[in-house]
Amino acid sequence: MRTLERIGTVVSSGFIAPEQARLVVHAPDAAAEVRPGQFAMLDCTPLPASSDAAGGILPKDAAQRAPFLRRPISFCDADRVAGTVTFVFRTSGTGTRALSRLRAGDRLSFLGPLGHGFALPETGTLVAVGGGIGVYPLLLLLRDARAKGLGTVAACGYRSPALAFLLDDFRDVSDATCFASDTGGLDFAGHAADAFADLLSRGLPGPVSVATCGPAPMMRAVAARCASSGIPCQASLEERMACGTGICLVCACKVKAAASGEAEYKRCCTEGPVFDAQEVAWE
Amino acid sequence: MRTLERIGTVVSSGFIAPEQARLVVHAPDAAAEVRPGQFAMLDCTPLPASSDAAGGILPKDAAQRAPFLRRPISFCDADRVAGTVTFVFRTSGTGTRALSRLRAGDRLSFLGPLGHGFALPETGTLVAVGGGIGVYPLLLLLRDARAKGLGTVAACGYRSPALAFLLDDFRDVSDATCFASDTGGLDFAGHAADAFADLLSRGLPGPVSVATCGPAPMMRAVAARCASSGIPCQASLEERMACGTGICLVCACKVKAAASGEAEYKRCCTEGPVFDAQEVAWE
Amino acid sequence: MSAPVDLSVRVGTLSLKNPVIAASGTTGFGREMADVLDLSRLGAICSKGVTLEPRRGNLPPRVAETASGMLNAVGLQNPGLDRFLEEDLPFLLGRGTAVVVNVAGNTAEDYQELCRRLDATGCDAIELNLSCPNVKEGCMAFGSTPAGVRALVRAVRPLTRKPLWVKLTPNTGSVAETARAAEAEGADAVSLVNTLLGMAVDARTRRPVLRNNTGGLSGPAIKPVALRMVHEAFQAVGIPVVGMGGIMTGEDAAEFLLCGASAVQVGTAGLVRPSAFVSVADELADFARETGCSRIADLVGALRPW
Amino acid sequence: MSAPVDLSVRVGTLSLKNPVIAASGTTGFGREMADVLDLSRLGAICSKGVTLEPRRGNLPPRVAETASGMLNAVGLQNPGLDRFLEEDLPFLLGRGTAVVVNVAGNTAEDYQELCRRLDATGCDAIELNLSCPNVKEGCMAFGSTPAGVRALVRAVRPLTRKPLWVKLTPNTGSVAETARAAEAEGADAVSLVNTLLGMAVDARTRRPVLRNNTGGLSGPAIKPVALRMVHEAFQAVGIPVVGMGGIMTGEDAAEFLLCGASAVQVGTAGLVRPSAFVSVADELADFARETGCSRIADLVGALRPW
Ligand SMILES: Cc1cc2nc3c(=O)[nH]c(=O)nc-3n(C[C@H](O)[C@H](O)[C@H](O)COP(=O)(O)OP(=O)(O)OC[C@H]3O[C@@H](n4cnc5c(N)ncnc54)[C@H](O)[C@@H]3O)c2cc1C
Ligand SMILES: Cc1cc2nc3c(=O)[nH]c(=O)nc-3n(C[C@H](O)[C@H](O)[C@H](O)COP(=O)(O)OP(=O)(O)OC[C@H]3O[C@@H](n4cnc5c(N)ncnc54)[C@H](O)[C@@H]3O)c2cc1C
Ligand SMILES: Cc1cc2nc3c(=O)[nH]c(=O)nc-3n(C[C@H](O)[C@H](O)[C@H](O)COP(=O)(O)O)c2cc1C
Ligand SMILES: Cc1cc2nc3c(=O)[nH]c(=O)nc-3n(C[C@H](O)[C@H](O)[C@H](O)COP(=O)(O)O)c2cc1C
Ligand code: FES
Ligand code: FES
Repeated sequence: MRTLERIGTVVSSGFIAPEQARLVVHAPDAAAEVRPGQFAMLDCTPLPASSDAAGGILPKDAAQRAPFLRRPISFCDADRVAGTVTFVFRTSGTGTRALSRLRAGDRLSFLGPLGHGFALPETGTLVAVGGGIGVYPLLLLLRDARAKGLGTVAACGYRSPALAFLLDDFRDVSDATCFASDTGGLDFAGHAADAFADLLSRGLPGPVSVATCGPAPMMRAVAARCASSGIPCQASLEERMACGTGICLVCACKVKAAASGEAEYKRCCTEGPVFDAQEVAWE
Repeated sequence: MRTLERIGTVVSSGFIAPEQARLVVHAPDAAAEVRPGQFAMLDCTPLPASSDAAGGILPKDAAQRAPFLRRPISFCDADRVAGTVTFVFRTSGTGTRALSRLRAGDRLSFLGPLGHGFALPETGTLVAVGGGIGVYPLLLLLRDARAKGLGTVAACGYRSPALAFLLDDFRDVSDATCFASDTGGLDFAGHAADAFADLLSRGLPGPVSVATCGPAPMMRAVAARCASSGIPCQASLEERMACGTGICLVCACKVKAAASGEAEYKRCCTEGPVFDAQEVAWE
Repeated sequence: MSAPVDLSVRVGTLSLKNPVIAASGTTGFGREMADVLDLSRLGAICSKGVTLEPRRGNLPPRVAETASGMLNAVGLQNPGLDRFLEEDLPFLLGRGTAVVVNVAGNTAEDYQELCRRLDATGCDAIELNLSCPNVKEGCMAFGSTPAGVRALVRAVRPLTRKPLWVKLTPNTGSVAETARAAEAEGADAVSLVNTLLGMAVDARTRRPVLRNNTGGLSGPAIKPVALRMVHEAFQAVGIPVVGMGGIMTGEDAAEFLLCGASAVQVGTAGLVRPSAFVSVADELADFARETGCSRIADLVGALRPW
Repeated sequence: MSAPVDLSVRVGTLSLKNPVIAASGTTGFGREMADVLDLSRLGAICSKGVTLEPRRGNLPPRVAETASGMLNAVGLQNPGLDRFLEEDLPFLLGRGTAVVVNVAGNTAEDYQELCRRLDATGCDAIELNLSCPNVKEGCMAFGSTPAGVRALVRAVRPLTRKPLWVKLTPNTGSVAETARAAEAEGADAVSLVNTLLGMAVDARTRRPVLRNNTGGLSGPAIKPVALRMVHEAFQAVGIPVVGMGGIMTGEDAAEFLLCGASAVQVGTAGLVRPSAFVSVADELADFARETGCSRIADLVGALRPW
């Protein structure tokens, strides 16, 4: 029997850029278990202090959840020694705003690690191509890839230099980085997909494989570039979720069935969020 | 135009007895304005820190109130110099439990002071008769009565000595006190109403007037004793509320119309909570 | 943040300075609110339900909190038409905002008498409450079937030239049909939703929390149902729709306008945040500004279903 | 805290070890849950709605969060009866708990075929879903009127000796009437409520959040409506009632039992707290112990209305 619900303790919290909040959470089991590309369903309802309730929100108060649903957030990083995991997220709505108000010492309930993450290739260079908040899951991916002895390259795209984040973290885990900005001012002016194409055309130690996460148009472009070069590409998709555990079927993603090539719905939360980019039925 | 909604800052919080929580809140305007017997409608939905929103909960998050309704809690005390008010309440349900989790520095939204409180007599001795959590509004009453030069007597009843609270506070503001406990062990074994009858029978400097708050049977007994002795008696009633401000009509209390003597509904929140005990249609 | 937004809307022939109306039963007769809010900032104020005779209302408890909402069972407590006309209506008419009078009765004759006498007053519209779930007779009994709505509206329509709004109940199989029934008999608008019939139970005492056993559910909990019904009614009829149910913010109000409401009512929100009765309009203006909408009326029915 | 509580209940002829059933559509076919929960601790498990043919379900987004609840528009995505019988039912039957199969169709013939074939299996009961709001044909169209319910139950009743539960929709004028219709045609139980038809709107894109425009509302938001309807159905019929809608805790479950439910289903709660599917039963036992109730079945219908 697997344990799904975990109660971690916030070690630190704060903003790393405007509207980009980071939570470091002590949760040793999750830190030990997590694979890159996996996510957690975070409970945004403040938990009472541990003196009130051992297991989480008091049963009596369970109907008072607000916001009601948990939020899917990728594991951005994990420190297996310290037993911590890191979530970074844009504070776009009620739930993420509530999460950003957590402070060191607060408790956080989450389900996870969940989902089918990135597969690490056996050898060669892993290129991670991320756009906007899509860069977050790629940090742990590159960290684990490097630990496995792979070459690591990060191509991250941001709206503007002021809205660029985790640059140093990515430098730490990558042999090479290329930071792109729509408005210029970083390594590359343009989108992450263009930066990636540029990197590719300049040659990388092979075999190359790609992992991408970000806006759909960007991922589609990356997938197309990979397909034309015969490079394996994994893409992390996003869909609205309720359970995150595969039971409610609300997180349908359109992918082509391996056998028939016909489009069918798979559950983003359990069959994904990471799919073979060639399988994805890009809209 | 009156201001109804106020945002105070919690100065201190804690439990004064099992399940009895106290909040001291910095709210100078309310402290200056409040009359004994008035109450506030406390918002139990945690407010974001002031950096997030000036006026209270973010408009965008307003639908995420949990628990939904405010809770009516009497002003137990006020320090007009320090600009603080004190609420003491039993943590009986979701809302009061949430309130008891507030910590120094947290912000608290409340409506108030609300309601028609106790009238202070011009002269003589004011006897406050309270039972259980009904003692809370009587502290400020006795404090103000003494400040006005009245004689002050407190008769407070509790379930047991272990569940007795604010004894020293009541001693501070009273010429004489009589603490009763159902199980004995305090000044008097029995109910507050009996302790009151006992006090009366031993004679008090007149003219005597009475204010009572607590379980209905106790208040009815006190009212009956007063009626038979021709002593004016005010009673503070309790009813479930939504608005606390007189607009929704859910807080109906049965009282006899002054003119006809016929029972009619009055709003506990605005025409009460304090009524002439002889008007109340005790069930 | 510069260009002013035109907040005015029309509900049929009635012009409102903004689309936010204080809902019936959650604003009394305006007196308490006038102390703490500038009522002239409201698009309109809708009175507590008025009946011919004074009513004492139901036994307490009359309220139960629920998840993101509340149940009420006030039971139409009100001073009766005579005192309303004498004391309350004059006060309301002097507040610088449009006045809608919400009326309820046990019989068609009650409604007729109410409309006949209100026709002679300065009120701006009459809202027929065919949907109060908290009284034994009349009201929701009329409103829950198309035939009931038809009969009632037919009975009162000839008696007043005031704009006649028919307030529909959500406790019905098809709000499109009851809305059409109202339209067919000459209603000037339909307003919806009234409260959903619900119950709260105290498991320890094994008693319903409300002395009336059941009550009407309002607040954010019902917003999804209300939005759906407003959209259904909007698609079903040509007369204006006044939408409500769980509006807490300006953006909530915008959602109702998009679904086809020409104006909205705010009820329960004002019980927990007295400022909500006006802040919803302010937030709506902010929302319009942020989204580049200069006339709020342009939002009405602008939803693009998939 | 000592005396053990007898949690067993009966729904007609079917005995359950405890009254907590995992609701249809919120438990898949048990496989994912079996990984993280001991399913044998459930009173029963109710399958996701099964149709004759495989269904892909609706386009995403299929979920919208609402105040204290959620809208879903899954649209009966399922592998179809054949694969269900081959792969899923055998798995469910081996889990040490009673198995209720929830079925849905476009036509009476679909339901007939489903019941005929399920009659030959080891399932413990069949739940006729006459209330799914998220598909264009069938389903709620049958369930929203007494005549529709009557016709459908009459069509399938002769085809199976399995206990037949009829799942009723709350999107109707009178659930007492649809419940009576089910009873009159020989249903063994009615279960209610399914989701309330609702809508969520993204005011910025001016689009419904759900690609299906509307969806079904579930969760604590609907509990007051569900409790009221369960109580209405309980008063209207003699067959057992299975109650659900917004149950998050053992005390919530007790409220439904008091209103007349012989057993309860837990749906949405399990999506946000996977442990809810079993913790509700644990909390119910605690509640019984605290309140001096030694047989949970004694709670059924024990509400004392005012
Ligand atoms: C597998 C996965 C991993 C993710 N990882 C990250 C991450 O590491 N960092 C990050 O910033 N964001 C991430 N997201 C997006 C994140 O889940 C949403 O931004 C977040 O749920 C929005 O919640 P809210 O309360 O701010 O917004 P609200 O608007 O209040 O949300 C309302 C509802 O819509 C859902 N929702 C809204 N936007 C999205 C979205 N873009 N994707 C999925 N559901 C949404 C919410 O979960 C909630 O149920 C991830 C999404 C998925 C599916
Ligand atoms: C004028 C007035 C002054 C009060 N002053 C105090 C005080 O100083 N100290 C104190 O301990 N208690 C006081 N009470 C009682 C207090 O309001 C309730 O104990 C409290 O509302 C319970 O909320 P909850 O969240 O704990 O319970 P829940 O059970 O979660 O409450 C559910 C709903 O029922 C209402 N409710 C439940 N019990 C009561 C009750 N006894 N009276 C009114 N509403 C109730 C709640 O307000 C809420 O709307 C006062 C009540 C009134 C009317
Ligand atoms: C306490 C209370 C009293 C109400 N009284 C009336 C009434 O007298 N007449 C009426 O038509 N509606 C009445 N309503 C219904 C509201 O006008 C409104 O239709 C409903 O509450 C939904 O809107 P909301 O969620 O914004 O409150 C009442 C609602 C509440 C909460
Ligand atoms: C995601 C989801 C899918 C559902 N699918 C079905 C279904 O296939 N068949 C059915 O009868 N009910 C279905 N339901 C309704 C539930 O079984 C239940 O009746 C409803 O959600 C109310 O209970 P709850 O508030 O505990 O969830 C579904 C509900 C949800 C949330
Ligand atoms: S979110 Fe429930 S199945 Fe994916
Ligand atoms: S609580 Fe609304 S009138 Fe008293």
